[in-house]
Amino acid sequence: MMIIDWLSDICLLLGGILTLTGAVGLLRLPDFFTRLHAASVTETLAAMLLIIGIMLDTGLTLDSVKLMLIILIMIIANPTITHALCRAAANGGTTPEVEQPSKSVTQTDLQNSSDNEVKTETEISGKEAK
Amino acid sequence: MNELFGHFNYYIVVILMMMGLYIVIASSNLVKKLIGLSVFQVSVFILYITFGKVTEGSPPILTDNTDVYSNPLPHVLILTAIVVGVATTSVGLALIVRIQEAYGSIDEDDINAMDDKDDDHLEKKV
Amino acid sequence: MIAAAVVALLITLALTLIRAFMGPSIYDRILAVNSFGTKTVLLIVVGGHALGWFSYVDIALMYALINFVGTLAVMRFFEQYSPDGEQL
Amino acid sequence: MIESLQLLIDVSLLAFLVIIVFASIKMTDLFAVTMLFGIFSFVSALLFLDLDAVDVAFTEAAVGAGFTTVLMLSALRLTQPYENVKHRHSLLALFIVTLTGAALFYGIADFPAMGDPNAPVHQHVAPEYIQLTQEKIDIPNVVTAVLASFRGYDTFGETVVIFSAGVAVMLLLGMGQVKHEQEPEENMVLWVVVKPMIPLILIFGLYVQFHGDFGAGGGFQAGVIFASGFILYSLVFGEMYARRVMPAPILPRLAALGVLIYGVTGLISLLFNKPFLDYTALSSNPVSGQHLGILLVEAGVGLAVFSTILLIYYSFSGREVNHNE
Repeated sequence: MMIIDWLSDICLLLGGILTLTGAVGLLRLPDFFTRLHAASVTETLAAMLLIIGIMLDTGLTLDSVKLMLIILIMIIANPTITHALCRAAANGGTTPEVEQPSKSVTQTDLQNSSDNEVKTETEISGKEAK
Repeated sequence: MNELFGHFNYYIVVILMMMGLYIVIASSNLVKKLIGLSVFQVSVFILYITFGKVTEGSPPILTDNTDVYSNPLPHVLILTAIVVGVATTSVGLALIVRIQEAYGSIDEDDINAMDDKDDDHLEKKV
Repeated sequence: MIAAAVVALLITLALTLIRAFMGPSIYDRILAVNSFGTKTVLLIVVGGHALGWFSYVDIALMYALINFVGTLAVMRFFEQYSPDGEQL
Repeated sequence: MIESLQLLIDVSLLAFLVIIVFASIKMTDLFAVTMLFGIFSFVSALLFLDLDAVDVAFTEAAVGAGFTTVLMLSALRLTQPYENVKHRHSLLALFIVTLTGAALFYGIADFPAMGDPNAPVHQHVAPEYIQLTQEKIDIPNVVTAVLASFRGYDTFGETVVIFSAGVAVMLLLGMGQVKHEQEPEENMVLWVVVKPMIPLILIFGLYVQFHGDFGAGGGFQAGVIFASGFILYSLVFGEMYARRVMPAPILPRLAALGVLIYGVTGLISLLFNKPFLDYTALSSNPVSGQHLGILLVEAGVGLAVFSTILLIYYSFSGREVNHNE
């Protein structure tokens, strides 16, 4: 009994932290696609964790079966919406906002000009990760 | 704590209601007016439901656990009012669509200007 | 811990709302609205369990379905409109 | 603990509502305003849930957040999605609004505090309804009992209003036709995901319809949920197919049938020398008569609401964009 309570608390805590992270990402990240990424990835996992936390607390009743159904719907619906939204945005002319290659080439030129192709790519991905 | 917030809901309801009224009066776009009207409507719903709330009461669905229930009557009134509200909103939107097709605009000032122009034409002819 | 989760969800709702207001493009707004709907479902589940709301699971289930339909509808209508409304 | 959590949710939701409306006053992009209004409905439905009004929350979420958004968007498709900011009469409006608001604020001071069990509202008919529901009708959901039995006459009026609103929209806009080029693009992911979702929504609608005696739900909510299943189908697979499944000309007839079921249920009791809509006439046992009456009436309401909502949707979405400059 104790273990189940603990598990439920851990799930709720993790879920709460994840939703907050997702919301901060949604608010702070620079362009639409990164925001979409931040929101959708955390959303699905946070939803699962929070609802599983509640399920552990309710025990095996009709309610927990319905909660299972909600998880199922969310697991299917959220990525679908993300996909459709991403596609609609790409079709509608929104392009990912990456740093222009020319700009980073000049930066790498100052340091080392031998393999700027590779450097540009790593630098872009590094900027994205921040 | 509860004494402090005893009238909080009512004050917010009035603020919402007045914001809805402001949209209805200030905006000349007909769709926006309708949205303002809907905001007004929802604030009235919240007012009614707040009336129906009883402290430590449970929803008006009979169980063996409790004897204190919130008032079911406002719930009934508002439940039907919501559906009727959306039906009337749709009639309003249909009228707006017809206005758009007839005048080419859904801006009240533009429409009034066009009407005045037509009236002037008629008077000149007479 | 449930109270902490409720507070976290309320803060999340507020942050999502800010994105819905700012959202430079219409897609940002759609994303924020959909995300807001999902968080609402979670708030109903967590808050409903904490406060003992009656039959909160049914309502959460319906919210999840309606949110899906609503977001798809917004995208569909925007798709239909976009040839004319470039500025959006 | 629980009290303060409830208060926290209440206060923050109300704050959200005010912020949303304030933001939408300033926006000129009507698409964005419509979406904000969808959020507004979601939040107010949550608030209803927090204030113990389960059935109302159900209805507001299905109607306000789901259908109203679809309706407003399809109206925007036929009109312009922008507001002209130049045409605003802010000062006059501000004056009127401040004056009215001040008067209302003054009036509110006399209201009993929220949740006061001794407030006048709770003294008159509500205790009787709860008492009589236990004694005479014997179903757990008092809201359904009051809606369908005690105030059945009222609800009949509401159903007729909804029906006539549907007819009015049909007369104004016609039932619409669908052109082939309007169909949505092929999107396999959406098709695969939505296909199993639609029967789920329809079954859930039926559950809400028939579970209304015991928990939250009833004809009004079920009708809207059922209609949104069809709306989802037409959004994803194309309205041509939706119209093949549920042809538009049938819908006004179905709506009329729903109102008719309600009316005839009332008339039957007249035949047995009982007042209109007195369901005790329907069976030898008064309590089971009430059960049967509520079931029939809710079915009538569900049918009428479903077909009216779908009819309104068809009328808007099937109309051609026709800008007469």
